[in-house]
Amino acid sequence: MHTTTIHAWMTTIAESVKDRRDYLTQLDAAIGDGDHGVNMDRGFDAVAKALAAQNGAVPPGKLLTLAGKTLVSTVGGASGPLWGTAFRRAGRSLGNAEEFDGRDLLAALRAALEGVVELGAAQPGDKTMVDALGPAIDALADSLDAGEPLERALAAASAAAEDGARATVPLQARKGRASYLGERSIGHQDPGATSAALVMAALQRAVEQES
Amino acid sequence: MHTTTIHAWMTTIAESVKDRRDYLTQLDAAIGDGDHGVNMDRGFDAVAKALAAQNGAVPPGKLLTLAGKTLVSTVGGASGPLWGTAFRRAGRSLGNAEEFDGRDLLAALRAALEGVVELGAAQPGDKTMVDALGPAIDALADSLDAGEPLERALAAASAAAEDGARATVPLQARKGRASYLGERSIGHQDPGATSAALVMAALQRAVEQES
Amino acid sequence: MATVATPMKKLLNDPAEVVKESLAGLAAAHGDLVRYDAEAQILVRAGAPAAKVGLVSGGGSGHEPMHGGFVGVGMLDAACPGEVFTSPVPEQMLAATNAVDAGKGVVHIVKNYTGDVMNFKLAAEDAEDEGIQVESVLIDDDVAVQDSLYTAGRRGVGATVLAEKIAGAAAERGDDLASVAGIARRVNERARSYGVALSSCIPPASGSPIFDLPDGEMEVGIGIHGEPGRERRPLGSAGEIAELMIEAVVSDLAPADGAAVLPFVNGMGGTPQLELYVLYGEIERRLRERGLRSERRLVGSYITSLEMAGASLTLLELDDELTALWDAPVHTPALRWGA
Amino acid sequence: MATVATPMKKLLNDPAEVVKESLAGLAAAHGDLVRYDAEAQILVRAGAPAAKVGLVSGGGSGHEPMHGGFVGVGMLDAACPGEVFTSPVPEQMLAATNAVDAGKGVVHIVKNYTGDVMNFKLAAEDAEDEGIQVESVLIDDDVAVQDSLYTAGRRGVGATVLAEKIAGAAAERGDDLASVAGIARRVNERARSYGVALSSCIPPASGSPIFDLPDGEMEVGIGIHGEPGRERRPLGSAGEIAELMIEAVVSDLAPADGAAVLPFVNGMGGTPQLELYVLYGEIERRLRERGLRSERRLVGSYITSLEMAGASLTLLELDDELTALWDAPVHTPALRWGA
Ligand SMILES: Nc1ncnc2c1ncn2[C@@H]1O[C@H](COP(=O)(O)OP(=O)(O)O)[C@@H](O)[C@H]1O
Ligand SMILES: Nc1ncnc2c1ncn2[C@@H]1O[C@H](COP(=O)(O)OP(=O)(O)O)[C@@H](O)[C@H]1O
Ligand SMILES: [Mg+2]
Ligand SMILES: [Mg+2]
Ligand SMILES: [Mg+2]
Ligand SMILES: [Mg+2]
Repeated sequence: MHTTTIHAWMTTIAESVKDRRDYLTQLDAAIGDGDHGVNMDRGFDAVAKALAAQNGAVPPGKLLTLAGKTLVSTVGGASGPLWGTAFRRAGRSLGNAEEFDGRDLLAALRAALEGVVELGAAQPGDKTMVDALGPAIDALADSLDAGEPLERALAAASAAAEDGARATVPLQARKGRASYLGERSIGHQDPGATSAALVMAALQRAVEQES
Repeated sequence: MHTTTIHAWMTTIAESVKDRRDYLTQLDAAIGDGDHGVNMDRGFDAVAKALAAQNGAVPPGKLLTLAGKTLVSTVGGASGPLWGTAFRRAGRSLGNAEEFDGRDLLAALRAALEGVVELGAAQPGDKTMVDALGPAIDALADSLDAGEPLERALAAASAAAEDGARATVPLQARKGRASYLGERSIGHQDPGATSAALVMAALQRAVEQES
Repeated sequence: MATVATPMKKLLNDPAEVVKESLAGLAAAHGDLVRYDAEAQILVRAGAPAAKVGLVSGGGSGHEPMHGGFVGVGMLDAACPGEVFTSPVPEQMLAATNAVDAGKGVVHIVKNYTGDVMNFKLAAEDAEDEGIQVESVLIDDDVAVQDSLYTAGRRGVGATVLAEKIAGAAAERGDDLASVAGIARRVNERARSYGVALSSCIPPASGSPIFDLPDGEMEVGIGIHGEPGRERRPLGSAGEIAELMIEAVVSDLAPADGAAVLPFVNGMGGTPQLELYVLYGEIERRLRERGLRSERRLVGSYITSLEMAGASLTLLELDDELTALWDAPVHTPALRWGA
Repeated sequence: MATVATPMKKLLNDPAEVVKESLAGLAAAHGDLVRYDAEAQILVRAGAPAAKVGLVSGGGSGHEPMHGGFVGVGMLDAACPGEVFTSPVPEQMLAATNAVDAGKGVVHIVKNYTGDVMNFKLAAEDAEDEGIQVESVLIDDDVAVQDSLYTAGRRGVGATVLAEKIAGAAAERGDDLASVAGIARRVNERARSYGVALSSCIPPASGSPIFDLPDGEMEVGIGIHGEPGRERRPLGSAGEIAELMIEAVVSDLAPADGAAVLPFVNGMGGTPQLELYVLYGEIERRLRERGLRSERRLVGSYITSLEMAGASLTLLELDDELTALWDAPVHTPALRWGA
């Protein structure tokens, strides 16, 4: 996979976040402050523009770092620093290589998750984006270990993220605004986990297009 | 008629204004500021209390004057000074007499209307209480001239006040708050004319009880 | 918790007591500035009546901080608040006039509403019977209402706040009765207002909105009693609303070219400051484009209709004396500078 | 008039521009106090940076007058406002820190929300990389949220206003970085808050209320982002709500017997002053009954959730130094005395 894969990934995220903007905002209105869709849309819109301004020569890792910086400087809220850190760490993990394979991608996603946990200190089950990213990464690892082709592995990862997001519904939030609601946060799907699933689905589609 | 007639009149007004309080307020909300029912209720409630505190010896005219002063000092708004002046003038017209007859009553009501017009400068058709009081007094005069008994004459006066109030619906207000609405005041019944009709109906019932 | 009669979105005890309790709370919070006479239901400037012309205003409640929030040094000496949206009674006005008279006479600032005018008239008569000189100043700055035989005349709105501040400064510096009244009248003559509502408001006594205003619509040419305005229109942008307000007041006021003005952008109670300053920006820019110099300004919710969403513009054409009096120190619960 | 995207009860142009336009309007109205840096989207105290410790705060917009209305003499040197209810980004905070640093270091007043904390953390790291000393003070005074492993910790609410005023006075008198930060932390340690909502609010971006609250119900234990509170209850009377608030803050703060306190009775934006002073009266009386002396107070809508109806109580246990710093002159768009 190359720079073009990252371009495709980011533009696909931007599109699907824009499509689901109001849905994400509604989820956040229920247990947060009703801005998550707007935040993600503003951020990935800026990312798409920033990447479009780059010439093809930029290596994949640097593009991810740029995406992360752009998110930090345009999103704000909790998701800005978290997603920003995630993509910066992923970019650092890919380094300056012109190409990357499934294993590189897995390592990058692991680095991203580590960054999110370092900054936000969320445990699995705290009802955050971590509850979608974690299972997705595990599924990706398992599939690759089982020798499945990358497309299949990413499909599994995307499905796991999707399931992980849905699995946040019965949880009581322990991090972020939703935690202020205590038990009232139970019964609602976490907006950040939901957009994390969108990010993984976009990755799958981006890679499919490539091949 | 005696002091007891005035007592009965005022307490009957107090009761019917309380019953119609919300209705009067709704009428005022449509073309005014939604306080007319509350204003009239507060005022005649105070009048009933003030009169109850008087011993029987007080002549009818003095009771009306007391009612007027009480209205001025408890109602506020436009209706306070207007109704207050009306009853003060009516009281002055009855003077210190122990008794009064239909003609005295007519004269008192005329004095009341004059007071209202002096203070408020409303013309017939301006969509005010004048549009109920005016016709009522004319009807009373006609019936008395026609030699009808007082009860019948007051029934006619009450009906005329009722009709006069209803006839304010198509009018455009030229006085009071409703005039600020210009043409938008058309199509609504004037709250003050409506309570004026209640006052006349109460008079009729009070006199009936007596006889 | 059933102490509230009609369930509603109101923070109060008994709706019938809300005005009295609020006045007591204001006096408790600002005892250094105002004293509450519960029996007369008036707010009086703390301390002995200053040896100066007294300044009294009053009207229905529900417009807070007007008038009670303007009692203090350099503004009102007393305020007589009526029930919500109901003019006070003459007894209150008389008590306030007596409380502040220092032998130099008392100015009544009266907003032009039938009820206010009649009640203040009766009070002024009583005061004069008691040998107190009273000058009544009628405020009627609302250009939404034509002054004609077919109306009760223009309503008194935003100019009231400006007249109370400026005449208050004149009284504080020692002007005599005629001068204080004259300055208040000058403010009224040089000021015009226009208001727009984006929602109605909820009088405590009824507990329900006076009118319904669907999303996407606005009432233009409103007063300050939660009443509908002259006309209902599709909701405009802040820029369009600014243009509407400015056109209405400037065309009527017809200020001199390049005149110094004071735009008073007032929130009706329920409009967030975030939005009010957007409107202010639109207004100041348009005034500049018309060659008017905004040398002073006031932005905030100072004359309100309970929680009504909306705003009004009052434009005052300044002159050097009015500007100096505006800048003079004022220390009241709601307006304070230079002190 | 279709410039407004979603029809709603809002006075604005483009919802996406409302924050920027409002900041520009505020600067236009108060150019003597604040300067708006549109590129960095920050408000900075007018004039050259004073040779003193800088005081910077910021957070999501929609809480006006906080923070922009508190920039000026004796309070904040700069404010970085984010989008409505969204923490600003590190670049804004860094720009503000650079703008106010006079070589004596800069204090960041940070409300305890995940987003605010993370973004200020990144900004502080960048500022230190640039050689600017930064002290971050975390405000977490909301007793509705227990500080436990199971939450993001207490929210920062009303104590923020008091900390900005008092620490601002400390910076103005020349205290060093550690002292200014220490005083801000002392305010936070000695203050507790509790809030109640009678309605939700309408973020401009969505154009509809965050939640529905039927008449006759209230949300207790709310924050300042239009979010639901800890619990929904039948609407209480002003007295019952006052009791609820006082019990919550006093039991947690446990002030000394007969302590001097500052009750800050704050409106959430849509509650009329008429009602707010009813609540103040109920609160001051109850504090007295508990032997607490309300030696200072603040009553008004200073930290809001747009047009939300409701109120919060912040109780600060004073000491002589905090009282003196509270009384020190302040001159900002929203808070002014002694100047
Ligand atoms: N400490 C944390 N660790 C990981 N994710 C978090 C944390 N706090 C919040 N989040 C995620 O951020 C999401 C909310 O993002 P957003 O609404 O954009 O920011 P804010 O909460 O500041 O308004 C939550 O749904 C949750 O998934
Ligand atoms: N100038 C006037 N002359 C006679 N009646 C008037 C005049 N102005 C108002 N009214 C009457 O007063 C009524 C309104 O009374 P009310 O609502 O109690 O006072 P306010 O208008 O001050 O709220 C109107 O419906 C009208 O009948
Ligand atoms: Mg959010
Ligand atoms: Mg009325
Ligand atoms: Mg009225
Ligand atoms: Mg947010």
